Formats: sequence, structure tokens, C-alpha cells
Amino acid sequence: MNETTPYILLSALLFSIGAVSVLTRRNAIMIFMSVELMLNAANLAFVAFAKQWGQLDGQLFVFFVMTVAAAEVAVGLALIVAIFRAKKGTDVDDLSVMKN
Amino acid sequence: MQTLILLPILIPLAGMLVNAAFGGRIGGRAAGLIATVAVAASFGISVVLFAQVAATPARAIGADFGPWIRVSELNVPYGFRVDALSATMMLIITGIGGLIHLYSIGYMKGDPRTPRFFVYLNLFVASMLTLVMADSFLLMFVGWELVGLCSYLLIGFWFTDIKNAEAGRKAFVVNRIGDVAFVLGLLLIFFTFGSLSYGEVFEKAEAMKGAAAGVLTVITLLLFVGAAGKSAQLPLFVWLPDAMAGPTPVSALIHAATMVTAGIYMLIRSNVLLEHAPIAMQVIAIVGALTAFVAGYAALTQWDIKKVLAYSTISQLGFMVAGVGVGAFVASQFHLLTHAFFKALLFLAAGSVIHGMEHRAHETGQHGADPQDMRNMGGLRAKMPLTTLTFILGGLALAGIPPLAGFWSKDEIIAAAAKDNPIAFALLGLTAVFTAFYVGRQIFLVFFGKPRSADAEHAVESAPTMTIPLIALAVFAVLGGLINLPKGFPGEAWLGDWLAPVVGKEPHEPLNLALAGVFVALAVAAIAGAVGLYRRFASADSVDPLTRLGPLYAVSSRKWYLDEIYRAVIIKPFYMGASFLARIFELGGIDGIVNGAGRLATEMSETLRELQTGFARTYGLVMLMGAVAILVYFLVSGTAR
Amino acid sequence: MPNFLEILLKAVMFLVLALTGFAYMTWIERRVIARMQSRIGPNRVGPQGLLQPVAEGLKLIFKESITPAQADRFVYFLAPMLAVIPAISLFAVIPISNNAFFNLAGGLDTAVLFVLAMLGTAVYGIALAGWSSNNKYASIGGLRAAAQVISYELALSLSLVAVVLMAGSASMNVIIEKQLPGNILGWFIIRQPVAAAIFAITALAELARAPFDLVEAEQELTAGYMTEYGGMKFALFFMSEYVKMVALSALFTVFFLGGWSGPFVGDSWVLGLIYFSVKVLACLLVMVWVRATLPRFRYDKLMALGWKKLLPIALANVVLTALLIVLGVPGYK
Amino acid sequence: MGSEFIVFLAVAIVAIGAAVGMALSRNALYSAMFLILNFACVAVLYLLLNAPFLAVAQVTVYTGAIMVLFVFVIMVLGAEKLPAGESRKEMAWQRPLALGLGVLLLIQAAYVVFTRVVSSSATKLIDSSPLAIGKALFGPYLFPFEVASILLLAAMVGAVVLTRKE
Repeated sequence: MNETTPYILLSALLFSIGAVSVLTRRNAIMIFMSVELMLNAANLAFVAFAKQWGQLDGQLFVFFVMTVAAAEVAVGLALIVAIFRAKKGTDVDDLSVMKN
Repeated sequence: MQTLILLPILIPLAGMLVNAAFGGRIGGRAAGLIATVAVAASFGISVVLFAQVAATPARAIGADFGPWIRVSELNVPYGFRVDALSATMMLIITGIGGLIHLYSIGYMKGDPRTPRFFVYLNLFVASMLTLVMADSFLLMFVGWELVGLCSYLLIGFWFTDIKNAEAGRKAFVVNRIGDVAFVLGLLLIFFTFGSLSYGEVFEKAEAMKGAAAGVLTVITLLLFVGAAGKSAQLPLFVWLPDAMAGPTPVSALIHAATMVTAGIYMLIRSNVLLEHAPIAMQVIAIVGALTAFVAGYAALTQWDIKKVLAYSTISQLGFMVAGVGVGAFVASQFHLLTHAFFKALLFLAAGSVIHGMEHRAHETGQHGADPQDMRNMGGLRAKMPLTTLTFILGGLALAGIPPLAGFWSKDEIIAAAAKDNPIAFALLGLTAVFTAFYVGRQIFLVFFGKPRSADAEHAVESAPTMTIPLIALAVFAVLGGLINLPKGFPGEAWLGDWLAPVVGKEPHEPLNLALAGVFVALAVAAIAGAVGLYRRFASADSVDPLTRLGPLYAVSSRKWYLDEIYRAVIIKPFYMGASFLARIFELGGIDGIVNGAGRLATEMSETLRELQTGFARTYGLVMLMGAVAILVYFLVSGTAR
Repeated sequence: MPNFLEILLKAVMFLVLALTGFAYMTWIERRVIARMQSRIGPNRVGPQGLLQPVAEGLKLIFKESITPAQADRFVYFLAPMLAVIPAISLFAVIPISNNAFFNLAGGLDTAVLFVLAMLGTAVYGIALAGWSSNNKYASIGGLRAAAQVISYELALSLSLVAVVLMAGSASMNVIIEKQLPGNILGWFIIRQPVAAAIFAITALAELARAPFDLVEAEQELTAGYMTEYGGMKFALFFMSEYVKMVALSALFTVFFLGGWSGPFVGDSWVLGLIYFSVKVLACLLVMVWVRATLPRFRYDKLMALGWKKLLPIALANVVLTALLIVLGVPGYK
Repeated sequence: MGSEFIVFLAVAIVAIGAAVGMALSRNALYSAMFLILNFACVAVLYLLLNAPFLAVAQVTVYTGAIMVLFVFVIMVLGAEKLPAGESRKEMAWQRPLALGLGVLLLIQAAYVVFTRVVSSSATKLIDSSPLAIGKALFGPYLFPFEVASILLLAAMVGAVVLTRKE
């Protein structure tokens, strides 16, 4: 138990909440937001470890994760909009077959 | 220096890549220009290399570009060499090739697939150069196969007509037979000499002398069968007349001037081996002479303007092969050169004639008569003066009228045969008379008399891109003989001296005046006879005056029934065997196995398919399970440190 | 914590400054526009109508608070606050004079980024207000606002990148110091005219002020996202707008007009404060002037301007600035 | 510990509450707002963890850009309150299993944290100013940085292509 531990625990908790939410929600947007929460939890762990080890690399990783998240959101939301147009809804369970 | 050697090959290759990538966008004319410029540049570099070879005491420059194949004893480098022989070939390939590229721009105008045509042509030039510049039998074989591929692609260029596609296939299959023998020859060479590089093979063959005569006979005969496939010798020549289905520039470049001479080149290149295999030499001489005779005889009665030239080409190739067979390598190569000039000229001029004949059909949109059938022509000299003049010059060169190129080279071969092999001499002499006759017949039917169809009446002269190559080639057809004049003329036997490092020094022979006189007289008489006979051929449906010969006519016009014989002897039994296999073996054995495998896969996948629910969330759940399981494993095993 | 009181005092002071600034801004605007349009404007309450804002504030406080029946009550209630908080937060990083007392967090290395963060979050108030009102005009107004603010924020950020490049730091204090070579030529409006122009235009768009006021274009959307709002909640939106106006003017002053600098300013915080106020006031007057002069943009043209003109120009400006700095051109090193 | 820990505790509780709220909320827009709150809390934690640049970047990128997009899309699609629809029979076990696995994951993580984390704190704080981060980005991390820029470009093009109407 050192001063990083609470942060890691919080990170793990947020990550688990996000994971469970991804697997139980059916709205694609919701799933997407849950993924963002998981990414964010991972970021928190990165920053906490960066402080513990006195190295900047963890913070830089967060920077890149943010970049990836931004790209992911741009494409993902575009996909959701496209799916919504085609299916009139964003329930992922409705996407279980490839044909209409 | 090293890279300079590769440039003649690389530039057309680059041209090909550019056209392959952008040809569709830049259009046929631009693609043609690119291809032509590429070959012209290649020609320029070939000239430079020629000069370098001339300046080198050893008359050869070479370059290795690292190892290619290295398996235990076999060591084949990417070796290229330019010596007297290959430098000469390079000039022909790129020089005539360049002119034909230029001609093609005009000839292919309006064809939507022109860019692809030039892609193939450039690839052909690069492949042919690889063939002649290779420093080993194996690399030569690569070029050999590549030109075969190009030939196939170009014969079948207008593949939408099933006949053209079939012609391409026929050429390919027949060539395969020769290639099998060639490969066997290569294997035997490697087995005997432990190498495939020219230098080593020839050196060892020289050292073995008579000890290896038996093996050398087999090797050279195998190589000869390969050459017979490529150079259209008996009994493998059947593909060449059909190959006329391709565009005319292709006939001129590939099936007259260059590719078909690859076999001759290969034989001349292997002269060291041949010299130690007298029996093979005999066979080669007889087969060559027989081919010359058979094809020359078939050419007598053909109606298709290109078919006549195709049989003529086979016949002349027979001359060259016979020349090799009687040991007159220089004469053979000499004839190869002059023949390249005047036969390319004849083909291109014939193409110009065809183009002119198609003019009316293109203009009016009506379907014209067969533009290649000489019965529909006549009187074209007034419409196409340039084409007429150049065709006549080429034809007379082919017929062996002095002082045109063909006279000198043909005479040398006949003179050599007269000394060495009386049978070959007799056949070749007879063929020379046939040659003059069908040339006379063709010239008269096409250009003289009255037009026998509306198409012929409305024919027009072709565009400058087509006539300029004609004029250039005509100049060569006239003057080509100067490079190897007999003893006593100024600059005598230049080619013989030039090739000496490759084929050995041959003595300068004086002109055999009696022989030459007799053959010139015979040729003139044959031409006159042809003119006399066909003077009365007035309309397209007239009967050939030669039909009076009865069965002799039939044998000629049916091309010795060779296609029929092949069909009965080879194709029919083959089909019978195939259909037996298809009905019994295929259905029962192979299909059973294949269907069983398919059924097995279906059943297994039906079981596995249950896993794929299509629900993204389920997949996510499985992923999480995996993550948890992996963590458990790490924690239990204590790896997570 | 010894300085807790000080922090509290400062915070309250800034809050009061922002709020009075907002109140009197409305008065100034109405009077100036009236003059420009040959009217008189509010002049009844107090001398020259100076007490007009007070009267209106009182009136709005006592108005009945109405919530539409189908509205999402919680969000409807939350939205005005979400609009005001980022606006006021902007003042945290603006140094209004050369004394440390008037400088809350201007020395932070991340002050400029903080500005961008706050401007980015300011969208929520508007967007959520539009959505929660359950009213078509409001929804469209809210969506328009969100799209507009996102679009123009990019060009705005890029214009600030040029400024940060010039200063070599994202701290407000350093930015002001770098504009102090002794005369007006040091101001970034002279050395970075393109960035200044882009910042000015995008600031107008961020504020959704004329000519970019499509968010509340009364002819087509009645009052846009505020349609359903009344009373104190309306007052909060109104406040957030004017506070942001003041804040962005102050930012323009800091970034391009040398902040509190001026002749003889030395260590005198009074002079600094006066200079700063004058500059901010000038900016505000320009905004009012623009509103009185220019007609409204069409929506597609607004988007085209933001994405196809301002953004590329701003990008080019950044590249050019970097180039000038690397080459060491006088005035850029 | 001390005052900093108190701040951490307060923020962490809010963050957890927001996360749970996001996961449970029936209304997608509320979920988005909870998530924004969570991100804001994490930004505060970054401040505590000596990462001021990341804290501001977190607000700018996540709150100011990503979540605005989410809210925007939710509002445009009107997807905040989609009809629940009947849950599929074959998915009935999904929910409890997911919950169980999540708890298991948490237990594992906690176990690792308590047993395996080496307690070696750096003695001095690192320089995490924008300048230092910039130097690292354009120094040892230049290649990933450029790759990230290409990724963003690709995402931009992808989004435009995906949402374009034929």
C-alpha cells in the first residue's frame, strides 16, 4: 500500500464498471460511452504509475490514448449514424444478421 | 558499364510498366509513343554497346548481377554478356522492333486496347533481349519462355474471335513440345558439364573433344527439337501459319524477324557443341532443307497474303537451319539478318495493303470482302505506290535477285550446302525456285492487273507512321547484303570476321559465279512464269491456274495434310483417352473424394456455427472471459511479477 | 491555510467584477446601438438610465419560473448553470493588472489550454437547454449552437497556437511580457495580424453574436434555445453571454493588445488596471458596432466560412509563424 | 495522505457514482452527462497526480470535443430514449454472467494491487509542464506522434465517407 494504490484501485473499479456496462447495455451509443470509460480508467492508471516511477512516459501514453479515442469516436459515431439510418435504431442485438 | 548492359532490357520494361499502369488513361497514341521511344532508347544503347564490343579486344563484354540460383553444384548467376553475336541480334531486335513499334501506332489506331498491345510489345522486346543477352542457357531459357508468352498473348490479341484465341493456344501448345526437349537438353548439359554458363560449357565441351560425342549428339538433337518448336521446323511448324491471326506488326516482329529466329540463334550460339556432333549436324541439315522445301511448296498455292508470307518464313527458317546443319554459321546468321529486314518489310507492307483494303469498310461501315485474300486485290500499285515499291523490293530480295540482300545470303547457304550435303542442296535449290515463283505470283496478284473487288478499287495509301518504317526497312532490304560480300568485293566478309570470336574463323569464299548465275536465271524464269500464269486471273472467283497440277496442287493447298494428320494421329487418341478418364476415373474416384471432403467440412462447420451468434455483446463477453482466465493463470502460476 | 481568505477575497472580487461588467455591458450596448440607429435607448431609470440594469435584474428575479410540461426537468434546470460556470471560470486565468493580487492563475503553464477547455465546455449549457425544453425551435437552436461552437473552436485554437508560438509559452503572464518591447509595435495584433483577425471573428462566432447569431435568430427560431426560458433562468443565459463577451474581450486584450501594458505603467497597478479596462472596453464597443452594422450569415455559409476559410488560413498562419521563428526573422525571435 | 487524500476520496466517490450512474441510466443523454462528470473528476485526479497538462487536455479533448460529439449525435438521432424492446431469450444469461465476470476482474485487480505492487515511490516530482511533454513528443516519441496524426487524418476521412449521403 503506497500512495499510488488508491488510484489503481479506483482505476480498476471504473474499468470493471465500464466492462460490465459494455456487456449489458444494448444501445450502441451506450456501449461506446462505456468503452470511453474503460479507456479513461486505463489512462488514470497510466498517470498514477507515471507519478510513482517518476517518468513522463505514462503521461505521454495517455496523450496517445486520447488521440486514439478521438479517432475512434469520430469513426464510431459516424458508423452509428450510418447504422441508425439503415436500421432506424441503435440496438446492437438487431445487428446480429448481416442482411436486412 | 555494368548497368549500361542492363539498360536495353530495363527501358522497354519500364515502358511496359508505365503503359500497364497508365495506358488506359493516356490513350493508345501516347502509349504507342512511350513504347516506341523506349525501344528507340534501347536501340541507342545497343549501338553504344555494339561500339564498346567492337572496341574490346575480346569482342565481348559481360556483367554479373549476383547469384540467381545456388543449389549445391548448380550456380547460375544473373549473368549477361554482349558479344559479337548478341550485339548483332540486339541491333536487329531493337532496330526493327523500333520501326515496327512506330508502324504499330498507325496500324493499331482506333483499337481501344492499343495500350495493352504496346505493353505486350515492350515486354516482348525486353524478353527477346534477355534471351540474346543471357550468359547462360538457363537465363536464355527464361527469355525463351517469356517471348513464347508474348507470342501467345499477341497472337490471341483479338481473342474475342475464337479462331484467334485457338491460334494462340495452338502456338503455345506446340511450342511446349519443343520446350520439353529444350529443358531435357539443358538438364543433360548440366549433367554432363556441371554448369549452364556458356563459357564453362563450351570450354569443357572443347576439352572433351570426341570423348563426349554420343552425349553431345543427344544434347544437340534435344536443343534442335527445342529450336524446331520456336523456329517452326518440321514437324512442329504448324503453329506459325495460324499465328498470322495476330496483328500484322506482331507477325512482322515476332513471327518473321525476331522470335522465330531464336532457335537459329540458339543453334549458332551452341556451335561449339554442334561441331562435335556430326550426326546431329546431318539431321539438322536434312530437316532444315526439308522444312524449306515443304513450306515453300505450301506457299505456292495460298490465297491469304499473310499465309503466303508465313510459309515463306518457315521456308526461309529452313534455309537458316540447313545452313547451320552444313556448318555455315556465318551464312546462317547472315541470312537471319537479311531475312529479318526483308521479311519484316514484306509483312509490314502486307499490313499496309490490308489496311488499305479495309479502308472502304471503315469509311462506309459496310462489311467488305476478306481484306487478306489476294483474290480480292489486284491493281493496288496505282492506289498505294509506296507500299507497292517497298513490297516489290522486299519480294525481290526474298526471291534472291541481285544485288538485293537476299541474294547474297541465300547464295552463301546454297553454296555451302552444295559442298557439304547434296540432298540438302537439291531441296534448297528447288525451294529457291518455288520462292521466286510465289513471290512473283503474290506481287502480280496484289499490285498488278485490275482491281477484283470494290475494296481494292477504293484502297488508299497508309499514313506516314506506317510508310516511314517501310521505307527504312526497304533501304536495309536493298543494302543489307553489303555486310558480308564474297571474297573479291570491297569490304568482303565483314560479318564473318565480326562473328569469328563466336563461331570461329571461316575462310572467305569467292562468289560461285556459275551457281549464282544459274539460280538467278531460274528465279527470273519462275517470276516470269508466275506473271504469265496469273495474267489471266481476272476476277475474284477465277480458278487458280495451278489446279491443273491435280493432286500436286491439293498437297500444296492443303499444306501437306499436316493438320489432318495431326488430328488423326495425336488429337483423336488424346481425346479418347481423356474422355475415358473423365467418365470413369473422374466421376468415380476423384469426385467421390472431393465430395466427401466437402461434406465433412459442411458437417463440421454446421456444428461450429453455433458459436457464431452474431451478437456483438456475446463476443465481448467471451473476450472478457478470456481476459479473466489469463489473469487467473498468471496469478496462479506466479508469472505476474 | 493562510491564503485561503485571500483566495476567497480574490474570487469574490472577480465575480463581482464580472457581474457588474455584464450588467453595465447591457446598458452600454443598448445605448450605443440606439445612438447608431438614431434612437435614444433606455434613459428613464436613474441618470442616463444607469439604473436600468438593476431594475431589470430585480424584475427577472421576481418573475414566475415556468417549466414546460414535457421538458426534462433536471436538465432544464441544470442547463443555465452549465452555461454560466465556464463563462465565469474564464476570468480565473486573465491577469487584469500587473499586481499579483489581480492575477489568479494567469501564470499557469496551461492557462491558454484552460481557456480552450472552458470555451469547449460552454456548449453544453446551450445544447442541453435546447434539448431539454422539448421545443422544436429550442432544439434546432441548441443543435446549431453546438455545431457552430465546435466548428469555430478549431480555428480559434489554431489562432492561439500562433500566439503561443510567438510567446514560447502558454502562460498569460509570459504572453503579456513578450509584448513589451517598449512600444505598441510589440503587440501581437501588429506581429500576428492574421491570428488576431481569426481570433476576433471566431470569438464572435463562439459568442453567437451578430453576424453569427443564428442560434437565436428570432425571425426563424423565435429565441432559439432560450425560447422556453424565463425569469432567473433566462437571466442566467443572458448573463453567461455577456460575461463571455467581456471575457473574450479581455482575452483579446491579453493575447493581442498587450494586456495591462501601456506608457509609464511601471509597477503601478492602478495604471495597469486602467489601461486594461480601456482596451477591454474598446473591444466591447467594436463588438457592439459590428452588431449594429453587419447582417446575419446564412447557416451553410457560416459553416463554409469556418471550415473552408478560417481553418485553412489559421493552419497556414501557424506554419508561417513557425517558419518565421525558425528563420529568426526580426520581430519573431 | 492528509488534505490531498481527502480531496482524492471526495473526487473518487463522485467519479464512482458518476460511472455507476452512467452504466445504469436509462436515458442515453443522462449517461453522457454522468460520463462528463466522471471525466471531470478524472481531470481533477490528474491534477493531484502532477499532470496539469493532461488535466486540461482531458477537459479539452474528452469534455470539450468527444462528449460534445456524443451529445450531439444523441440529440440528432433522438436516440436517448429508444424503445426497450423485448430482450432476446438466448441473451438471458448475458447480464448475470457479465456482472459476475466484472466482479471477478475487480477482485483480481485488487488482489494484484495489494499483493504485487512494488512500493517504490519516486523521490522527486517529474517536470510535466507542457514544455517537457512537447519535448518528449517531438523527441523520442516523434514517430508515434506522426502515426497518431495519420490515424486522426484517416479517422477524419472515414467519418466523412461514412456519413455522406449517396
